[in-house]
Amino acid sequence: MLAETARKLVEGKAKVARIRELRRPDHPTGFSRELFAEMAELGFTALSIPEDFGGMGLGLFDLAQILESLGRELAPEPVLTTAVLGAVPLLRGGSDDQKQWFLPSLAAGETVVTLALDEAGMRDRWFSPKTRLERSAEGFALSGEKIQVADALVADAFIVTCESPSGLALALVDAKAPGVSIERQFRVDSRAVGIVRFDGVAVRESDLLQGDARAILQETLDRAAVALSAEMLGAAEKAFADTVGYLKERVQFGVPIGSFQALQHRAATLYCELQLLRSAVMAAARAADEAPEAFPRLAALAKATANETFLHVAKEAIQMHGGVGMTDEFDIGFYLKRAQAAAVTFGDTSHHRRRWAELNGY
Amino acid sequence: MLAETARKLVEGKAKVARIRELRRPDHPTGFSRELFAEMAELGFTALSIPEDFGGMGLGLFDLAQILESLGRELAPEPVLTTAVLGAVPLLRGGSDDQKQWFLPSLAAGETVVTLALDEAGMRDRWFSPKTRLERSAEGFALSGEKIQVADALVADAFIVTCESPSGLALALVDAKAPGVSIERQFRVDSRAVGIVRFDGVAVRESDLLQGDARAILQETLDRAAVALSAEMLGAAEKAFADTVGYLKERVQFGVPIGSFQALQHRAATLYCELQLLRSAVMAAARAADEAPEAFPRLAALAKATANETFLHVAKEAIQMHGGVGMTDEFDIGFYLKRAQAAAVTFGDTSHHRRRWAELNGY
Amino acid sequence: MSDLEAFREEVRAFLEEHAPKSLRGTSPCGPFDGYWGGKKHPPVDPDVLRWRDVCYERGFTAPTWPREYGGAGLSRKHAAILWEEMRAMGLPRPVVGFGFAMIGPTLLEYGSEELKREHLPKIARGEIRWCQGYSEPGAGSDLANVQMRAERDGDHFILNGQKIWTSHADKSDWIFCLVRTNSSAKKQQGITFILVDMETPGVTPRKIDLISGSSPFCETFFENVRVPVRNVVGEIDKGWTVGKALLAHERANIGSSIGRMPGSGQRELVDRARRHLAWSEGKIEDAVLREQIAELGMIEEAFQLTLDRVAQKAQSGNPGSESSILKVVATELKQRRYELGQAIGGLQSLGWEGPGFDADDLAFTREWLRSRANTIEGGSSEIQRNIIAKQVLGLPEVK
Amino acid sequence: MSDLEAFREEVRAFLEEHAPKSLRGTSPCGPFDGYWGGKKHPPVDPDVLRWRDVCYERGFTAPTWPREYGGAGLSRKHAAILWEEMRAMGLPRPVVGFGFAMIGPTLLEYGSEELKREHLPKIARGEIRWCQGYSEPGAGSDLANVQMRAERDGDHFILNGQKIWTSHADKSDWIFCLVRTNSSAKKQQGITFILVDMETPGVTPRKIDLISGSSPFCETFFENVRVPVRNVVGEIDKGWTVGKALLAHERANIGSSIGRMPGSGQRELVDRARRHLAWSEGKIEDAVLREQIAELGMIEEAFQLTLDRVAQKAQSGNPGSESSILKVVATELKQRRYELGQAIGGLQSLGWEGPGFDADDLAFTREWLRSRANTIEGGSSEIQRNIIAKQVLGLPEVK
Repeated sequence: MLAETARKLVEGKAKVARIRELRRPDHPTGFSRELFAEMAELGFTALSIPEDFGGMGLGLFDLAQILESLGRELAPEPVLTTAVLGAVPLLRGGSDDQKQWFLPSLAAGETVVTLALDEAGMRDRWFSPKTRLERSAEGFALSGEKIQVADALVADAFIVTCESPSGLALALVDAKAPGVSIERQFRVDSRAVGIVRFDGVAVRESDLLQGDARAILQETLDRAAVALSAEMLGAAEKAFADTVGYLKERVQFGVPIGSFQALQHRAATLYCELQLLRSAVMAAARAADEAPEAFPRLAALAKATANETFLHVAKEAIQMHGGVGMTDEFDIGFYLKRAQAAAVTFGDTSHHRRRWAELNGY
Repeated sequence: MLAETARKLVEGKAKVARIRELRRPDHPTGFSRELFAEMAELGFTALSIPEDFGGMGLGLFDLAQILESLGRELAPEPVLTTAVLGAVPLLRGGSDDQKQWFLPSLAAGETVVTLALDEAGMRDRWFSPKTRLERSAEGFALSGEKIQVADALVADAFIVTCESPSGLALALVDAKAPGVSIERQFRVDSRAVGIVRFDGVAVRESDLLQGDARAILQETLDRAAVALSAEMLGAAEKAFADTVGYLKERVQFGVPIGSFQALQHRAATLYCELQLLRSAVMAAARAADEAPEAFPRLAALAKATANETFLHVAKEAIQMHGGVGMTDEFDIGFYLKRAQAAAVTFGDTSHHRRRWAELNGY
Repeated sequence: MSDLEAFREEVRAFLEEHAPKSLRGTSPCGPFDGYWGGKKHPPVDPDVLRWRDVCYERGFTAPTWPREYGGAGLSRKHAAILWEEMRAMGLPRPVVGFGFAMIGPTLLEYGSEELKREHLPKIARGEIRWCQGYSEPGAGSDLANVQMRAERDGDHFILNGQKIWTSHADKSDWIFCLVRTNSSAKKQQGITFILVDMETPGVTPRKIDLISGSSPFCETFFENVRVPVRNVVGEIDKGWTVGKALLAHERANIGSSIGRMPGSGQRELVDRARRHLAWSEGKIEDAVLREQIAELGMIEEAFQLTLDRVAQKAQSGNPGSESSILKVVATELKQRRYELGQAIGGLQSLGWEGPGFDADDLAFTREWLRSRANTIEGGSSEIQRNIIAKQVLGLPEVK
Repeated sequence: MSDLEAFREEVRAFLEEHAPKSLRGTSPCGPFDGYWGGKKHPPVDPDVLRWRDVCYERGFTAPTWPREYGGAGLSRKHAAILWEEMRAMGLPRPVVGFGFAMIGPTLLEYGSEELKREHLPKIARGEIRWCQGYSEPGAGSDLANVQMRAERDGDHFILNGQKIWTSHADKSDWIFCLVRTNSSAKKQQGITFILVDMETPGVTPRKIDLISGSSPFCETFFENVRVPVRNVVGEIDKGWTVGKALLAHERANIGSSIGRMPGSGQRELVDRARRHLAWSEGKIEDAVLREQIAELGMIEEAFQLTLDRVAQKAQSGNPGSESSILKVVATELKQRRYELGQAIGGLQSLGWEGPGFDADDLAFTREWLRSRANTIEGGSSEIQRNIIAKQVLGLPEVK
């Protein structure tokens, strides 16, 4: 139901073509505030937050379907950011105060909390950040630089992975705190990510998430990987559908190019890959809610499959569109750009294969 | 010239179909003694042995062309064995006596000397054999077990890689020496390889090859890899040519199946790969004679390319032949079997890629 | 308690009481693992026959078939529970074979009442073993290019020609064939689907050796074979419709038979890696091979999840074009798995027989070779991709 | 001393004396790296013009062309020595561009004496820059589907229509076009190859942005453009023959321009690995990426060896169907190389502009995207595979 609503919403108001507007360097957010408000009103941000905190108490399976719909048109509104990168660590490690403060307003789409995760040269060594949390007179001081932080420009607070005297820690830092500076980055997929610098930012003990930071981070990453995979599934399916449509309509040598067997076989191969991807994403999302012991393995499966399939589809989509597919006037190129960006976010294929091997005991 | 002669010889007397005869468990040698004698008479075994020792003094480039011709019909006669596995270590490390004794008769095709190289579980760690050469009253005693030794059944002597008190050594051992036992193995490609066991075989100091054993072994392996690549090139080209012929002649749905674009494109891809393989093999063989500094790198290139291309061609050849390609009555299956065997002999693809990376400084 | 839960209880009680102890834990309960039946079957363990009999009694050898034909009249969901419970106890299906997977469902859909009554109970009891007479030497993927002639002679047809890839023809009692009854009609027309008793004079099967060695395949020759007209399934000259429906059953079986053992392909590769590769700290040292195993392991899992998804979607009805997707993915995955297994095995992957190779390696070599046929038989990958392109994606006919 | 050796000495002496010091060591001497000439060229370093002049004097800007058209009348072997020696000194070719690579050779083969005398010397001196008017929006790979009309009006044609992918049209002085002079004839007939001065009223180029950003490509619109009939190359209505010959020159250039710098692709990947990956003991730690670099490095080397082999085989004559092989391999290799480079770059591979990305990464992103066009432009990989299948392998026409 909600997924259908989401699909209608993006098809009505958020076709991929709007990226040409959103990507302009002077665009303040890189997404549409109005549309995000509408999404929040429809419940997209509240969906997976417990009812106690003003949410709808549904699981990742339902969220994944929303994200899949948004992914079809590459909608950059920060639904994944708030519902996963912000909400999951808070739900798992937030104090009662933090939960009460943040979760209802995340659910309402009024606040954006994001994860300040990646660092230059870090690759997938997320559990060994260079960002340091050191003892200071008032508690702690946080110093370091995070890159490509999702929705950094609009974030109200960051959950920052850092190395504390007692190991990995997750610090919740207000975006306006003294010592925090944010710089917009321009990425190939036009998502408005940013560099976030922490220069001796004061952090209190109570700002740190509680519990096993490694476990919280791992679960956040797994859920983020599956959520992103769902977005990628939608995007890959849409790029494929557009390409099949083009194959039927584009005439060369007097026939639709879709009548060429070499292209037919390649399209059939992509279709098979998309079926496997859909199965993997749905199973992983469902496992998050119902089969926690299988979830990490299935998360690796979903993301690795999404990486490979979306990139393959996007490359073939351009090739099958021919010259026009290469022009900025056509939309299909946006899918290739997004495929690459998504493929290296929350773990590339190699990362997830290694993790899969480890979880399967070899 | 000689290559042309070799091609005519195999096409006239040694079509691949004879493997059904040679593979019988009671066949004494696994190849044709008569044909090998004829090959020797034509100079195939003498070709790359220096004139001082009764050879023709030509290089690997010329030998490669002979082997390519033999490869087209998967001829198993021990030309590569004598001209490379036997002759190269003797030329590089043999004493004057050993050279005088063996090389002229290798050139004449009267003697077979082979390399006892591989051991169970060794994979490509050829420089760390488990076969041991230990001091004894009379000199040394050799103990160990070698597997899949090429032409073990007909060998007059073995060059055995072994670990001596002073490191890697190459021992020349008479096949009839007490303590040597040979057992035939039955391999998928019907080549008559064997297990050779050394049970405290007496070895004199003068039986050991002189000089840097590692360097001699490496050069032998590089040359063997290129020689085998040449054989694989011929085999792959023949399997491909047979397949293209079949595509033209086999009619389904009322048209030759070669008119289906999906098959055309795959055939075109194979053809491109074969062009690269030919270039790599020719360049490597030429470098052995003319550019020793480039040779190891090019040897890795030739073998890795041969492994990938021959297997790819052989698999597609079966697929394009359809059901009949799977029957033992058709010859095309022999190429797949040989492709797999050749691909894991003298270094698989991964081995040569790692070696290439190392030689290129990364 | 729902009806399904009640049925599960009932099945458990039945199995607990009747399943021979000696058969428990011996089998994955797949549609082709177990007792194939037929008159030429060599003597078997009496427990196998006892198991067959108790199941047949309850209609459990062919649970979805109507009771009057030897089945139990169960829904697909009920049948799934039955197989699940047998699998949980490691029991084989009581009888297996092409009778259940192919000709049975086809007879139910297209057969005359007479044919159903004659053949279905014998299949259900494993009395009669069936094989398939579709392919011909000149036809290959072009299955409709049927050349085997059937000429009318009163209430008989006289069959002349040759079928190929007739699996287990040498062990079968009956064969279902596509034959040409009208050669002036267009290709797909003029084909008739007919059942032939292999004891009829003039039917001669001959075994085919494959590149992987001996095989269940045969060529079957037909020389003036007299077959009653009443053995036709569906209408004369309209057999292609019947034949195609059966193909969809075949494809679905090929796809699902590969997916029956979750993770088993990956386990096999990891076992092989354990025997042939260096490990350290619980990991395969060779990072390249390790990631390649993971890559295929993931495809396998995604494929199995797809099987589940298709099964849920299609709880009723015939397998559709999904079967083409499953067939392509399953067979190409299997080939890649054997190729990787060969790479892991190194020189030990080359064994054909005799000394220096262990039994696992020898079997693996043969299976590697055999796997090359998977993308050819049962409709080649090329044919399946044509079907997907046209029937699923709606791409236009090749001009 | 052989004639060739003597020529090499002569070239060395010439270069030593005349090549401006400031240009030495600056360029790989490729057919598209250097001074493109033309009337719209922005002002350049006077040394570039001096270098052009001394070379033109000797016929060395277009060494294989006959002397009377501004060349030196050298054989291909002699010309190869000239380029080799320039490359050895890191000198750019004195003038580069489509005039040399495409229209020049085509005029030599098909042009009237008048056209040769008019155009070739200007190309050789870099006075006039050329662009290509082949593709049209509706045509794509079906190049012969030319819709742009040319109607006869006395001794002129009136051109109306649109060309696309006219690289550098905005910087060019002349354009060579395929136009339709007869629309009742079959597709490949009725096409005429004609030369158009871009200053003629009614010719309007417009730049095209690609997914990789701004590009040299343009659309070029023709509205009632009057072109003298004497500008036709070859015969009226027989331009497809001329056009195809030119395509073979284009393909050969695309293939060989990628192969000009042995090992450069691998070096670029290794450099990228040096900046983005962990190393230990002189090796890339990630064994998977390391083998992937080696895999592509090997294809690159084998491709370069193939280029050499083709060059040796075809010392004379036009590039044949080999060019299709080279084009497919070179462009697909290049795409894989950029894909691998992106995998090596990780998050740093996503830079478009601005902070957080260095110049190398930003350029790499654009080149990665740009590389997707390589298998489309200049005859797509699909078209090249059709050519290989039919012309090299002799497979039958698709029915």
